[in-house]
Amino acid sequence: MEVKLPKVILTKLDRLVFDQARPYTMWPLTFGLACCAIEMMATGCSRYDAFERFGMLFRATPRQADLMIVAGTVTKKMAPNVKRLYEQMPEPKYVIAMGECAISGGPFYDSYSVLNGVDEIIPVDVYVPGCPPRPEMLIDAIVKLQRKIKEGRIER
Amino acid sequence: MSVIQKIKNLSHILPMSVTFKHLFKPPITLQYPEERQQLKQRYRCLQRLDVKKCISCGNCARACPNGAIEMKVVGIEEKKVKDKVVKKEKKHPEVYLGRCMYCGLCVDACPVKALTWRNDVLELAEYTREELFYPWWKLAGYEVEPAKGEGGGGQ
Amino acid sequence: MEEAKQHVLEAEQRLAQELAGKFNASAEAKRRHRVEVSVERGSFFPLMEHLKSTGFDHLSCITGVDLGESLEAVYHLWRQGDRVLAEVHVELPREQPEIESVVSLWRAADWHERETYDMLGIVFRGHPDLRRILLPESFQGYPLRRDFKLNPQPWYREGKAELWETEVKVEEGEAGETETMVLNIGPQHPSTHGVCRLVTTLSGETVLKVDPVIGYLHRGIEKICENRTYPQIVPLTDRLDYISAMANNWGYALAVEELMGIKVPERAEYLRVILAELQRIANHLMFIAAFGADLGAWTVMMYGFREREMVLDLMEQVSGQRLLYNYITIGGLREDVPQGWEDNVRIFLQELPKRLKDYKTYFFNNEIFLRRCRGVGVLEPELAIELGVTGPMLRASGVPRDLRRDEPYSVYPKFDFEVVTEQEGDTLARFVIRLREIEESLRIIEQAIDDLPEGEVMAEKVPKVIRPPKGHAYSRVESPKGELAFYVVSDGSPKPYRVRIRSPAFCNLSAFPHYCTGEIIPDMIINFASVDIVMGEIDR
Amino acid sequence: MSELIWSIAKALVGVVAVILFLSLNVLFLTWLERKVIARIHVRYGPNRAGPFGLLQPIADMLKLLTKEDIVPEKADRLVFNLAPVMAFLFALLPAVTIGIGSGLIAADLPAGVLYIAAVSSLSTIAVLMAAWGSNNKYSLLGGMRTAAQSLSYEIPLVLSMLGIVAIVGSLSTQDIVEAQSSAWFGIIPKWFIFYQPLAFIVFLSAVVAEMGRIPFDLPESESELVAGFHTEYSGMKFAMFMFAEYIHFVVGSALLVTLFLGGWYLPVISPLAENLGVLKYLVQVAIFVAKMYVVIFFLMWVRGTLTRTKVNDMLGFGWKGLLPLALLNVVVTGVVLTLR
Repeated sequence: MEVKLPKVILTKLDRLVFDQARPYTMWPLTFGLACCAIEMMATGCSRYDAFERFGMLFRATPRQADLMIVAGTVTKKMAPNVKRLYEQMPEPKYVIAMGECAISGGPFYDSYSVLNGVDEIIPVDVYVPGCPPRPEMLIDAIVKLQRKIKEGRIER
Repeated sequence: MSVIQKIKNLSHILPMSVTFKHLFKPPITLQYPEERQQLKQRYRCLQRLDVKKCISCGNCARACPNGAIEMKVVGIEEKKVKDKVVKKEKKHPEVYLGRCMYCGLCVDACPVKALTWRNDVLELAEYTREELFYPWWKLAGYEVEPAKGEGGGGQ
Repeated sequence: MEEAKQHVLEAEQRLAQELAGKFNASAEAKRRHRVEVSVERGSFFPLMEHLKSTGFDHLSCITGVDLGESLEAVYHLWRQGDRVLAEVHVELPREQPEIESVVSLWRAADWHERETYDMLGIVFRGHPDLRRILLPESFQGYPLRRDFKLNPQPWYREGKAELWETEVKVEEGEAGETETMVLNIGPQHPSTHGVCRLVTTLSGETVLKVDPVIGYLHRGIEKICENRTYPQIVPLTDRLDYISAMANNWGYALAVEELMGIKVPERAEYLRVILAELQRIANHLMFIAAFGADLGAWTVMMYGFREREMVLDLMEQVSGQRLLYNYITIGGLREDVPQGWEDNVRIFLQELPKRLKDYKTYFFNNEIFLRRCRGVGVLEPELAIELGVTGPMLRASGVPRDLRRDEPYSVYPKFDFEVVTEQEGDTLARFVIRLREIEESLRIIEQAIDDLPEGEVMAEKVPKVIRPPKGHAYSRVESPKGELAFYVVSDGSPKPYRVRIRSPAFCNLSAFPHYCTGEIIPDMIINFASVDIVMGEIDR
Repeated sequence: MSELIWSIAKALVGVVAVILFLSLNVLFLTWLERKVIARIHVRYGPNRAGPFGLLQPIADMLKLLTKEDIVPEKADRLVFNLAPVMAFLFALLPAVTIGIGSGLIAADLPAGVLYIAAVSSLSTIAVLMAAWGSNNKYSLLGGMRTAAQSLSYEIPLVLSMLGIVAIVGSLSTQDIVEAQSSAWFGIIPKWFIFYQPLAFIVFLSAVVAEMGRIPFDLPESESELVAGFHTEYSGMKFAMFMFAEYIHFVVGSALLVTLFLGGWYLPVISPLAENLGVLKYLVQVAIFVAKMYVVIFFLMWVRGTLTRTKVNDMLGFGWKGLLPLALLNVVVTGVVLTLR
């Protein structure tokens, strides 16, 4: 389905049209690892309703997802799977590292089985501190990611 | 089970009525970026440092289970003890928010209550890991690092 | 009350004498229904056989401890009849840490022994399937031995992370040869509630065999605990069962308080009960929500979470956090509840039953829902006890066991509540029992909030640096998921020597493969959902 | 010669009109569904993209258009790529015989109902192709479920239409609507839902199953099979499946309106509109669309309420519940018609 157009026009089109549309339909992957996943679910539920309001639909399969919210501790046993899920997602794709564990290993920073931050295996666009972050903080991260996409600052 | 109950169950009329009732209730959603809820008094989101009170004891760094607090030297303090001038390093905590788990042990450990919790910040998300370092001047509420000697740096 | 206690103590003393005479073991009855037995390796198995035949039908936990010179295996057994907990210690030489497996006596020992082997390298002779459970097979060393050191990482780390080889080899039949298909459900799957992986052998849609592969969230909390001081461990316990963090805090605090002999003030005890029961409500609401999501009814999930938010608001008012509180601490509570909190709880107590009425209307007049749950995944009571199942899951099979009543801790004896049971033992029963437990919890909170005494919330004796005397304590609480126990060994230093966590979901999950075969996939999925697992607690 | 050109042009206009009508409705539906479900959940639903989030479907389309198109390495490329296109085309086929006003129909086939019954099962093939081509176990299970489901529900679906066909004596959808366009006492419409309540229930259940919506959304049940047959599809191909699904939704609702709810006829209003000339058609279309949206809203409400059935329950309900009922309905209708 590739449309063959000169690259200049394509990038312009990308900037002007698609980058304005994309922030409103970032479909996240149904992917929870630990504690933060519960707050992620709470964010999606009626009280905050962050995902639907921003046009995000949870997709269970990575093929249809655009956004991966790494919610929880990434262990060394799980890391290859996280990487693989990320690779299975089609471009353009975004990553939010939610919570301390995903940022730096958090409370388990000296453990023998925990990865010190998910950015060691996949590139991260926005980091949300918190253990777990409040739903508002996650929404704030989504807003910041939207801004980043609109301004075309996603490099990949 | 009676036949009537069975038919009632099969028609799903009662579950449908429950959802129908909810259809006309006002949404309970809090539209966050526009609306903000009153955060709870005890909510912990970011430490606040009172530089005037801090005595550089380092209890907070020792109490932290995550090693997220590091005492950074900010200047030399001169003290007069029995007619002698003792030079002492002045240290303030630096918090790495990317590792803090908001358990509150550092604040509990502070003997002079120089470290307290703020409960009004929600916009903490950052684009890079480095921005999650909160040096003492950020914790104390300065926008940029103040010059030496200012704000308790090294009087 | 006192009489009953005396009766229990007598039974314990009798048992201690009997064991000491028969098996060349040193046994003594200790405080709070404990009988401690130390036994030589030679007479270990006959002793266990004897215990089994005298009614110790529940294997609570198997713990391995590295004593330095030698290793030690600790077994906790429970007899419902006269409510005695037996603690069997066996010392094993470090060079050859081998011991007979007790899987033939208690099938619940299966996963416990695998974990002990995984973490400490104790070999259980006669175990049917002794392989690593939490760590991958390629892992070198035994993390919970004392000579295994953690290496804290700096704040930034250069270079690539080391990744573990985690592919599980799955024997798949040759094409055309067999009719079966192996389906990997998880570790990323919408209905595994985290990162559990079910290696399922299917014939068409019928499940022939399920092998849960866990450890994808193994964070080594038990090892980290050895490197933290006692108060620093409290926030870590939050992260075990993150849906019911209060119960975890409490279980750990109880163990340390037992070690130190701290008496918690009355007001703190009442508040702990209120908080734990609120937590139970939150947990069960979350269960209902997740169950609804697994059934494809997102509406139920939304409603469940909506109600749960009310509990979270109450929790946040007292502790300042929504999910992981670090509120119940050693010696009491971190601080007193804020002014007017009791009134907020009362409002909640009035509001929730109204919402629950909607739930009942929704679920019990819903033919599709009833048909999906009724008769699915029947767990017989005998099998349930043998597999070490606890909590609502056991009570749904008609076994009235509840630690709040059987081994009363805190001020639970003062309250009038019922241990709810259901007879069917199927998924529907496991669902209904949670709804009924919510109502029971509401009753307890109502009583507790009315009698809430004034006073301090922190014991006076608690020192700044907590150094419990040498010894060990095993404390059990009824967490929303079942029997949660902490076994804490102290060597007198400010850091614990060993912390062992007996998590209810771990044992409940270990029972799952034994009763779900022969079902079709949708049945297995909701059966799995009805176990109510949290991976943080299972993998630790 | 000119006659041929004329008929081709007419057909083309008809097809374009059908596609336009469906596309607009589908785009609107994706938005409406999310909104309605959100309100059942006591929340707002999409409200960022444009006013009330109305631009949401367009943003979704734009995004899906530009997503990377992944074909799994082990997939059967031809089958895998062909499946979404076929799903899309097969979903369009039954739409051409549904009229939204008297004469406003792309192709008024004399055997319209029969044609619908025949084509609507074609989409199963596309789903099976997708399931097989993906070379994914979840897809395969989803595909097998789809096949079983549409086989079991096709028969009651057709049988329930039989009673109406017997009453009307014609297979054309236009004739069926005409037969319903009168009323007792000018108020109570003579819709077939009143003549054939049993058939209505059977048809409603069967058509929901054919659409693959809750409670019969087993082929793509999220909690069991991740995403069923379209687990491996991304970007535009996934969009085509999604589009096909919603077209099924629209067509099924439209069919329900045509067969049982009197099509574009509404008592009191329709007789008044007869004298309005060309505007008459506008009123007809409005009535039809309004009715269709009532049905659609009902189905959304069902989706917001019910849980998913089990595979064996679903098959049992089809064969042991709906099929005997449909047969009974045919027999009763036959007896009554003979006696009259």
